[in-house]
Amino acid sequence: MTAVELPQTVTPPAAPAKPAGLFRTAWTFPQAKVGAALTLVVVLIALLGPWLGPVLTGHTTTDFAGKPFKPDGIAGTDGLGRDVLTRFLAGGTTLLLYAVLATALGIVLGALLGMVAGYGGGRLDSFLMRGNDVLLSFPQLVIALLAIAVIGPEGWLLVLVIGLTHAPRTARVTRQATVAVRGNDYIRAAEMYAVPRGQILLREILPNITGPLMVELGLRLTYSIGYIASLSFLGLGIQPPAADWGLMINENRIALVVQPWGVLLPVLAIAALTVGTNLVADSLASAAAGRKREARA
Amino acid sequence: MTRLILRRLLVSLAVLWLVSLLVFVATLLLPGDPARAILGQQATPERIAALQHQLHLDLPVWQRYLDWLGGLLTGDLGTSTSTQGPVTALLGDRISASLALLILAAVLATPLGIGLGTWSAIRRDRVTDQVISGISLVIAALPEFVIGVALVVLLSTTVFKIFPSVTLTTPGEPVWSQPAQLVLPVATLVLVVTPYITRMMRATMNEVLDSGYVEMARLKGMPERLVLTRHALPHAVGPVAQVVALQLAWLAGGVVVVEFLFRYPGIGQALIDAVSKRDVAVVQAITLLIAAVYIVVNLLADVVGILANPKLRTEAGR
Amino acid sequence: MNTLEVTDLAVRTTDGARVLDAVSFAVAPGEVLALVGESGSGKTTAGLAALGHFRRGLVSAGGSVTIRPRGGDPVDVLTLDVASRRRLRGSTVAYIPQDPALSLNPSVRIGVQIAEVLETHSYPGTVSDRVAEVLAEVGLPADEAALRRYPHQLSGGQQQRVGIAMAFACRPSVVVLDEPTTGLDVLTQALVLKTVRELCSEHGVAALYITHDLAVVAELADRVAVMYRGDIVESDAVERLLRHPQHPYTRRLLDAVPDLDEPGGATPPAREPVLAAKSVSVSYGQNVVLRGVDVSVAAGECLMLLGESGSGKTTLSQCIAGLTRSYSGTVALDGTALAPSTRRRSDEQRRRVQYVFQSPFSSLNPRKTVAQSIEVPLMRLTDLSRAQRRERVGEMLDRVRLGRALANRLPEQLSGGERQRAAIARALVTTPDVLVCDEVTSALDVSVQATIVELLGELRRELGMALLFVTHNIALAREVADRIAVLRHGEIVEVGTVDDVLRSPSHPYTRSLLEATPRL
Amino acid sequence: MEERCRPFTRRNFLAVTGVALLAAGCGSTFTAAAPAGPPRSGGTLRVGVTGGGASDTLDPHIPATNPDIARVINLYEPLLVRDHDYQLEMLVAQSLTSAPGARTWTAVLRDGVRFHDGRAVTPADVVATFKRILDPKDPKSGAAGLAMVADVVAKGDRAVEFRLSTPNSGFDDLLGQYSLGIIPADFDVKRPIGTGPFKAGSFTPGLQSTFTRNEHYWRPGQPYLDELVLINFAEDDARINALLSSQVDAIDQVPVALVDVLRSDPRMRVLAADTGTWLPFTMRVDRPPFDDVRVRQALRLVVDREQMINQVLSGQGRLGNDLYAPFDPAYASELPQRKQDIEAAKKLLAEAGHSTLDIELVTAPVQAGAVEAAQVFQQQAKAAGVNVRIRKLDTTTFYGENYLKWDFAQDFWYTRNYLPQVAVGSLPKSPYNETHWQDTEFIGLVAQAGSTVDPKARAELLKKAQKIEYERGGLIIWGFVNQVDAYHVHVAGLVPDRTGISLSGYQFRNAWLGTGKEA
Repeated sequence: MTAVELPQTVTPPAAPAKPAGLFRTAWTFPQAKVGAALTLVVVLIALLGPWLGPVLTGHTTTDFAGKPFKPDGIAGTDGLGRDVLTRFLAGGTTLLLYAVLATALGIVLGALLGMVAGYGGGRLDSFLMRGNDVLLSFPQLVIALLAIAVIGPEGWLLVLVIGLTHAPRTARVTRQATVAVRGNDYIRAAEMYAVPRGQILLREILPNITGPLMVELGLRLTYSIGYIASLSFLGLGIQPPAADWGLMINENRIALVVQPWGVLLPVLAIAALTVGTNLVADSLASAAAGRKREARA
Repeated sequence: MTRLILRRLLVSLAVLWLVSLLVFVATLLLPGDPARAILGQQATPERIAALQHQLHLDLPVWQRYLDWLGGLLTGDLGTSTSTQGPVTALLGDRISASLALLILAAVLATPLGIGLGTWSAIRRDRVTDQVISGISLVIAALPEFVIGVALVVLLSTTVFKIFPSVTLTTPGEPVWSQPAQLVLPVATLVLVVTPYITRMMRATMNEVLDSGYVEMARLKGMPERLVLTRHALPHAVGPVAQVVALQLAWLAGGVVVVEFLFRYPGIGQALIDAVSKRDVAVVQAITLLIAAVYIVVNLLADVVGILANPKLRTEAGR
Repeated sequence: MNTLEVTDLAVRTTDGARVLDAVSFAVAPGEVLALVGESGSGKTTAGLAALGHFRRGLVSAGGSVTIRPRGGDPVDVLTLDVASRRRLRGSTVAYIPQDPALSLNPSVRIGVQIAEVLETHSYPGTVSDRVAEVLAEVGLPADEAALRRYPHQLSGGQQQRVGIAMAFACRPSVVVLDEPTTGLDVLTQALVLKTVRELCSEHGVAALYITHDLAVVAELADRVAVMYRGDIVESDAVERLLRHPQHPYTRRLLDAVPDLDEPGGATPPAREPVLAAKSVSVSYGQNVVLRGVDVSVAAGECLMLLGESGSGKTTLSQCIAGLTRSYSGTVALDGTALAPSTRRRSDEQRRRVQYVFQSPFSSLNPRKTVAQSIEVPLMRLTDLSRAQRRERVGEMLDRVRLGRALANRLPEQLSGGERQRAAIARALVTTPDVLVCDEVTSALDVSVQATIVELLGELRRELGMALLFVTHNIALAREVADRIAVLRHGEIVEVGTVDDVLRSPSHPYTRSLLEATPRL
Repeated sequence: MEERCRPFTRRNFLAVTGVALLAAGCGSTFTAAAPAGPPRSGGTLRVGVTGGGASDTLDPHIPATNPDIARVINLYEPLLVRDHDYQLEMLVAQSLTSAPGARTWTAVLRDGVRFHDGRAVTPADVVATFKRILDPKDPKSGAAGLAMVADVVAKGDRAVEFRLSTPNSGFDDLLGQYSLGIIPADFDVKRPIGTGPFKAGSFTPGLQSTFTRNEHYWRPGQPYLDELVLINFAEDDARINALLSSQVDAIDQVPVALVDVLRSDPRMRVLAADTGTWLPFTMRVDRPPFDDVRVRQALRLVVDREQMINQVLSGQGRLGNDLYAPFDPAYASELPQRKQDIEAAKKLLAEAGHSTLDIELVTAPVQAGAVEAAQVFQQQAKAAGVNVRIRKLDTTTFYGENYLKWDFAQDFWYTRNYLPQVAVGSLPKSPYNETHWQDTEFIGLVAQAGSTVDPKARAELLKKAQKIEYERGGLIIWGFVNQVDAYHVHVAGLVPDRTGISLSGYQFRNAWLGTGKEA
């Protein structure tokens, strides 16, 4: 039986070493561009705001610019007559910082927990997952309130509680992704070569679950921003007299009829930020799903 | 199948017990002595001792837990340090008020979400689908209070002045005696939950519509309407029930912010007051209540999931 | 007069890529036309076009599909509007799906799913009688209990028969069968083909049989049309096409089909077994998978481990490779027993026993280049320096005829065959003494299958390693193996040289397997 | 029917069905005419009142929170009271005359004044009233001010004689307090009976109380209203929104920063009045670091009073000079107006050994502007190196068991003349001495002033007493608040009131409802 030479199915042209990365594919989706733009604008405001504010308005966040709730000046004054625009420009930094820290804590802890449970399997898996169920039976906000009730509204507590309550949710997603990957033969091949478990986790499994992890990162960031801003809005997050978007909304909503800017500016900023990060997360999800469908075809 | 459901029930009970343990321990482990935190400036030694006694802080830990758990089961949720009265009195009709909000939101959001999701799945990749998906993607990202404030600005204080943005109840009368007050809180909750149900329904329906048996049904010449009702929809019930349950449970958390925003006299507002007054007994009770709602709703979703799946339904007692 | 006539059918994707290009074929009543082609040749798209159905992302770009139903005037399906196309489907033109498990609605009883077709096309007679009648025709029990069962309570073969019953319920004029037997084992496949054959000739139904397996075509079809990348390159009566293939592609396909009757190569002299498994048994909970299996392979020799799915052949191969947690009995390498789990074996033992997995799509880490994947065993099991390893990998790539150019490519950029070659390169880079191949060809197209089998043969002779070739396809016996061991429900029922087993099989199960395997 | 045009009583809403009607609103351009002509009787007036909490009470003699005061003024009537222009006006008493030497005062009861249950007021009831107020075991809030009353004796069927231990020419002023309502001898708090224009209806502490018209009221034709409803509001925005959404007809204490919010709505009327109401910061002179007079004086120098009035009251207020009772003729206006002086404050603090100072200021929304004042003070104190931590409580906790025990907190007082205010808040036995002020020289001066009849001599003594408080008192009084209330245009009969008590001194007997609102 000799194989007759036929026009060989030409192997695909030499594609670049790395195929379009997750981000490049995600970038092709329209919502990624919109999302990135929105997020960028708000992040710039949050980071540059504190220096830009006094330069632009000539007021600091605490001095008195005029009579309370007066719409004069660019964005008018708040309940104590402080300049709304300056406080708005300075109001994003802590929110952004706490959100990013909480997300990082949640993702790292969650990914580790998820991978160990997913790859470990058996008793370890069911033990971790049962523990997870207990943590998941609380809305994140309620656990945060419980902690604040006992310790009091502290900055570090916000980051810790929101971060820790992210972990079980991220763990569940990571575990699902890990279990899907663990079924592949290249994992069993690595086991056959007695590659240490730690290396299998980091070298073989982690690179293959970056898709779902990125999506999870985008989602957790969106939720972190939402929860921290909500806690400040409830008066239990960042405390007065600090300038913070969530707090400003609560302080100024009494004079909504006459001086809406104290509420509208922070509301628009938080909305833009959460929508922005969510759009980016969604485009990452479509990219990750897209790539996976391709691989399976 | 009944054994499957029984086992799921046991798991829920175990989780609920673990949750109660977690709530109790959380308040112990965390640093800071509640009595001193409450008394603050005026913490003279004898006042602390008196308050500690009142909060049973002087008993050994496990005994306090058993007392607390015992109280829980018999409906005595301990005494609130701020009102000196029993917690149950404080919660009383607030629970029915919050339940009313939850049920109204669920009754509106679920069919709306499922309808929009199915409609955009059927119209896949056409204008309606893109519009619905786009909007639900944007709204899903917004935190509850942003949506709430937007509604207040739109419908209550600035653009239109139609609905009250504050709930005022004459005591003794249920909240829904003045329905105009419920419109904005319920609208906010519906807007918070519907996007998730819509997106999940759309994803499930897309998956079902791409399935082999739907293609087979079409190739058998069945009209599209029959294909949808007999083959496609039954399969979407299981997963969607899960999401709807998850969202309703999530509502239990979201209600806290909405009640604060609209001054709605429910357990959410009571929780915020209790937290700002550091009234730990009330916080424990409400946290546990919300967690219980969370677990029960998840249990119901799983049961619906099992019933909707014929394989599990037919396996007697596996 | 032909019942189904497809002329110059053209189909392209929504963004313009060409899928089918001027495809023409015809089927007379009672005749079976086989549409043969490899995956991606567009045969399924052509088949579905007969029902006027185009999957998501495909759109018809010309040509006509005329159907002349029994006692009805001919009609071009592509010109019909949606409603009238729908009336045709299931009554005049029927479709039998490839994977019955996916196509039957798991939450609807089978009786109802069959009755649906009749009700939709307002069948004149009493529906329940016709349902019972057609079930009997396909050899399924038609009693009340059977009708009330759910798809998951039936075996693969039974589910496929329900599919066939659904198709023939309204006595269609044309039936399109889309590779109905791929998922089934050889015995069930033979029964299903016989049923389809009888029903078509009995009711004068024109059948369009889509498949990639030429052997099946010889058994079933009257005429054959060979499809290659969207075109029909050749179509003729079965006997003429099989004996005098005109088009080079057809010839290539025919050559790739393993031939059972051709005399094999010389059998090497019996030598000391390098690998011997003694009374190996494995059970998960109460179901026993392996019952005291004894098998051995000598250096340079290839033993084919033959068995249906569920016979325990993969479990046995994994015991040898050390991937199962625990088993009783021993696996000895040159006499010394190996620890059950690979982690407790020595590097040397791990180096000497290598394993190639079934699916090329999941055996290579998608995020590592081919070179990086092949280098892993070298790093773990040998102490070669980086440069030596790099050289060894390059050498191995040439050896499996992949070429060094593909070294830093990702698996996604390679075809199925190339990926399997890379996997083989990884297994052989440490020059093992024993190579275990678990169904390495079953996921590949017939033509690619041949190249892999040929490669393994060359490497075995050249490197002199022992080869344990695990498969369910007995036809490959002559191509690759010296001896065959037949495994059934965890027991070796027969062992012997290829000639002995193929010519005079001693065990009845082997005999039935041989008869059921279609031959050219 | 646009919900906003007319208030949404439950009955109207049930008559209206369907959301469409809700949406068909009439714009806010509806110009409502103020009711004119003779007062019409009938209708229910719903009033939103600030503060209040679980400790609310119907007891006539211990009103603390605003809702308590509003209830007491409408249920009970003292012998005499300060009217809208802060002049003394006879109520249950026809006349009050003092014998020469101001040691015995005789009050003649007005004819025709009857209790809610119809019984006429007798001298015995008056004696019983004062016996309850001065009860040594449970002294009521008015007791301290009437310490000099030795005996109250009924004289005939229409007169009552007050025999004082020491002569007091200002006794009529001391009797003119709203917390001295006349009650029947057999009074029981659970079934409150008084001579006020309204009878008690339902009462839920911390939430709401309702009252019905007293048909036996001695003033002809009054009160015009059938029913009065007082609703508690702890949060400012809830009160404002309740008015804007017409769930109440009038509210007291509009946060001055929101005056424009209400002026921008044509359906609303704003009622502003210069008053003697003041919102002091109270420092306990017996607790460190405030026990050092230099610290107290330093903190008094830290406050920028002009800025406080602008930022907290949006300009609606008058400068304070750490002294109360601005309308009292004996007010020590000659003392120099204290101004912010950060350097001097730092010097004093350094001398006292506190170059940097950490203190906790306890605040609560007891009165409009209270919490804002605390936040502005926090900001102003930073300049002097004083770090103020604000602990915001709700009104129930603020007035809970720790009220009057906070080291550094706030409080609110209505207009009073000097001596009655000292009696209630600056003497060791005063019921509300937040600063625990106990200065022997000060007490001596006040006692002496109390018994000097000659007004000029007494004024001299009071000025010396005020100088002591000015130099080492525990109160920081930065200003006097213009009382601002608001009500729907269809409410009539409310006039500005200088006593500082909102909504024309909570005297709803004059209020009536114009055409805009049906019963």
